[in-house]
Amino acid sequence: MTSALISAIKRLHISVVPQIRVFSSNAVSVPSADQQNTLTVTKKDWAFKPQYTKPREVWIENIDTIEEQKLGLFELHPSVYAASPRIDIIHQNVVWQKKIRFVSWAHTKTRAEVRGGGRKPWPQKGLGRARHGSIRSPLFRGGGVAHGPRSGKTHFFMLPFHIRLNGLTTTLSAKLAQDDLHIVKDLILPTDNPDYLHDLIEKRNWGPSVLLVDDTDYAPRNITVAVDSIPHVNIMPVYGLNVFSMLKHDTLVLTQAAAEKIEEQLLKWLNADTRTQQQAYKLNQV
Amino acid sequence: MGSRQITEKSLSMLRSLPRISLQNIRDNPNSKLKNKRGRGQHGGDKHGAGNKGSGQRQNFMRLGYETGNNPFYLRIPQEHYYRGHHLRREYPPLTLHNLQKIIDKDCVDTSKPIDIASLIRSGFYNFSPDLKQFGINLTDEGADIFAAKINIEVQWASEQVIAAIEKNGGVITTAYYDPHSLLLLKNPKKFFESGQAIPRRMIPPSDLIEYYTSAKSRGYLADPEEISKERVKLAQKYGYTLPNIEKDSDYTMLSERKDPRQIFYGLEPGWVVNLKDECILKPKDQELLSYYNS
Amino acid sequence: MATVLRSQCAFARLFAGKTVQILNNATDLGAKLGPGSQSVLSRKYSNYAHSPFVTKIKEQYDYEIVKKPAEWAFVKRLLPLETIPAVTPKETYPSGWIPPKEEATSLPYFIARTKNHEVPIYLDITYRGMRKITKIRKIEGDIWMLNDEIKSYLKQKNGRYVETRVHEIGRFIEAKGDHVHDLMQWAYSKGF
Amino acid sequence: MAWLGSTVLNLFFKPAVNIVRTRYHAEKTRVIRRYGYEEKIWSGGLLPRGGARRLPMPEYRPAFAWTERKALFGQNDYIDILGPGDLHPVKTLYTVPSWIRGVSGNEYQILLRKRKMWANTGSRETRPTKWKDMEKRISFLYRKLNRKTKTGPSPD
Repeated sequence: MTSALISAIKRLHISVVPQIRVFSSNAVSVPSADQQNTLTVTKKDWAFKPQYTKPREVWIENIDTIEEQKLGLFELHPSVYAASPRIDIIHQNVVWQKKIRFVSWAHTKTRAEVRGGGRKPWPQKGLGRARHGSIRSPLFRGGGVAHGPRSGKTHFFMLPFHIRLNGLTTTLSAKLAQDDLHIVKDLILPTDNPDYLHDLIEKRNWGPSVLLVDDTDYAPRNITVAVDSIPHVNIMPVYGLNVFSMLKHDTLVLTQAAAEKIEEQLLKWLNADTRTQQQAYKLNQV
Repeated sequence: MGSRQITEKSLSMLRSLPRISLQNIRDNPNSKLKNKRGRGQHGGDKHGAGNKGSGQRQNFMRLGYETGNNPFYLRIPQEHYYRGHHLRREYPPLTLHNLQKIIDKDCVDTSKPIDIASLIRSGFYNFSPDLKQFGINLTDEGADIFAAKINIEVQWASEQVIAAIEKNGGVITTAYYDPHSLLLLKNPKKFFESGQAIPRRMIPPSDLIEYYTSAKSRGYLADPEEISKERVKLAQKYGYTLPNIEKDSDYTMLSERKDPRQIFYGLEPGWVVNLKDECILKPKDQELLSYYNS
Repeated sequence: MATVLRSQCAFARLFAGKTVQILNNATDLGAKLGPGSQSVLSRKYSNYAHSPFVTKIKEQYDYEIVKKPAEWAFVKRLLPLETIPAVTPKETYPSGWIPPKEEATSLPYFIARTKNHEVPIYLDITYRGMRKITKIRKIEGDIWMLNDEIKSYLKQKNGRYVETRVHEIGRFIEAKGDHVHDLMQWAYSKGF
Repeated sequence: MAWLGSTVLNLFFKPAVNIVRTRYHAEKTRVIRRYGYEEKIWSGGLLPRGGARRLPMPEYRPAFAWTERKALFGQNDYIDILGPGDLHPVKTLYTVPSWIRGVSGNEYQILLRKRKMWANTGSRETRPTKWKDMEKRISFLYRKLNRKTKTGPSPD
């Protein structure tokens, strides 16, 4: 395992190509006539500008044809989409997501709860037998269980706010770095046939399982019908996005609006006063 | 390795590594403290509890108990440091240096009057009215570097602080708020969402009347004539020329004061603020008006 | 006055269940007491239990709803800040705080400001003050080059070798000893 | 009386007959112990269960990893960050019963909460035995934690 990892690292040819901006103007979208179809190159003017790391540039793709068409270039904020990939933080987030909802309902009855056993089974003395006070003692067959599991055992805890925030940025960055994050213009399909979606995913090499994220609660009809019959392709609104789902699905497909919404929300929290969010979780808190 | 850029290097390493999934993530090694005592021949020798005695048996005596001696905490006669503690008022300090820093970082707007609500909103000052804390004590640390022209309202201020603010053409007022009003000032949004009418500010308790009516401490109940006299006196005492605020371009801002019954700037007691529909409910009933104006 | 309102609140609580905490100093704008009950302003009862429940609620207090009032600017001033505001350039900064400079981004390494616009250099005191560690956080770019620079700077400043430790994944450098002031000056001189 | 004595004598007196039981080694056969009992422990060699008797192997039925519950596991866990900001993720844990949602604690603390929240549900009247058992357990745990264990994290 270790040697494989080392050889994998050795095979890397890591070099950082300085990202040259083709368009340095501050205009929102610049159509270019370099290729046959018009490309929109979006340069963004963020409220919290990237300071040192350059913004990430991604293609905006389409899904209304099976063949991939690049509709434009899109900039993503590096503090959200190019954060340092921390596997341990991803792990902590996943463990938290599993534990937050886990309740062990395993249950055993104690000697007090097993039916019967109120009478002394035989006299204390004179029989040559061991002394016993109840036939439901843990020593007896059919008796109660000492130190058994008692139901309603929770593993609940609240992961600190900034670790959860970092979990989202880390996972998004890792997905983008591994080419598993794609930005599409919208989720409008020409047909509601699930085979179309199958073919599209196959053709684009988007791993078998795909998570589609839109910024609205209601997605277009065709995609919802198509996604409904494919169990490993799922659709979610932005507020439903989470670390576990991003890792469970091979590919994450964001609409342009969703990517912007995620970026906006995470940048807001990265630059906000979060003292109330950082307070310890209290039961029955609003 | 080509790059020495930390993030870029790790992200480009990820490109050629297998896809991160639920199956191949793990926490850092040794990040979890194992809460188990050692077993076996030597690992489980004394489990770190030492040799014999209360250390090993965990049967510590109760705190202060001296195996039958008259304990130390009972040997010494009581000294009533805390007599009347429940009545004392606390004013958590804010230094002039910190105030200047808040202003330098644009966390508070100097073109508007500054009060405790705006300082809490800046995120650099906090207090809890439920712990008998009655607001800001502006202290003189950094008085020599202070260089902002502000209209500030605090709850307690020393003579040096008043001088430092007035030297720069600013205005300072000391004002009393009862704990309930301070609670509203601490979190106005929460109060507006509760849908209650803004209450009146209470008048200061008897032992504070003197402080808040004296012009020397720039009390909010003091006579304005007296205050302007005291301003000149203080300038002479500390040897600075008092800027004429009547001729200042920000005169309207500098002369803005709250009514002694008012809690928020510009909002009168009795009003209900509806944040959702962005409207204000103002009472017209004579009974209520007379109540809130009393 | 307070007693009447208290009974009114008790009445409201009886029927509305657990409501928002009714503050003792605030009156309820909605309900006005009927002529049968006492006025808001007079009548004190000796005992909470003896004060009567509010019975006839006939009319509401007269009020007006002002939409888009001029006073809304005062309300806006009180609402909490969504994000910590960005700094605007000024001529002088009397407090000694210095804003980050643009030219710092052209260096091969970078120390990002915290969201409160402070340089992330901290002193970590442990073992009852016996161990002091200066920590520089939020480093981007070439951390090893930054480490070399800091080492040579601290050596020149202190006249002796200063041990440092680089945490590449955590993106911080720790220097042995209390060098917060020196490193702050260095960071400001570089424009971070 | 002589005849009576002789008849009584004849009745009870049996002359001793010495029966010699000879068993030659050649005639010895192996004694079959516990005849008719089927040995359940395999003594047929090193390989266990190599013979005809096999234990039933359960048919391999892999769990389907993309049921709706599993595919959307964890949805809305970050709703306080990505959502409008006034909703806590604990409020969206609809699959967990409300009395134990977002609760952490030992058995005693959880039972106290359960009793508090179930007190008004009529559970006390409809399931009196369960209620009594719960009360018994709470009083047992109270005595255990307060009188019989030292302060600190409880063993279970």
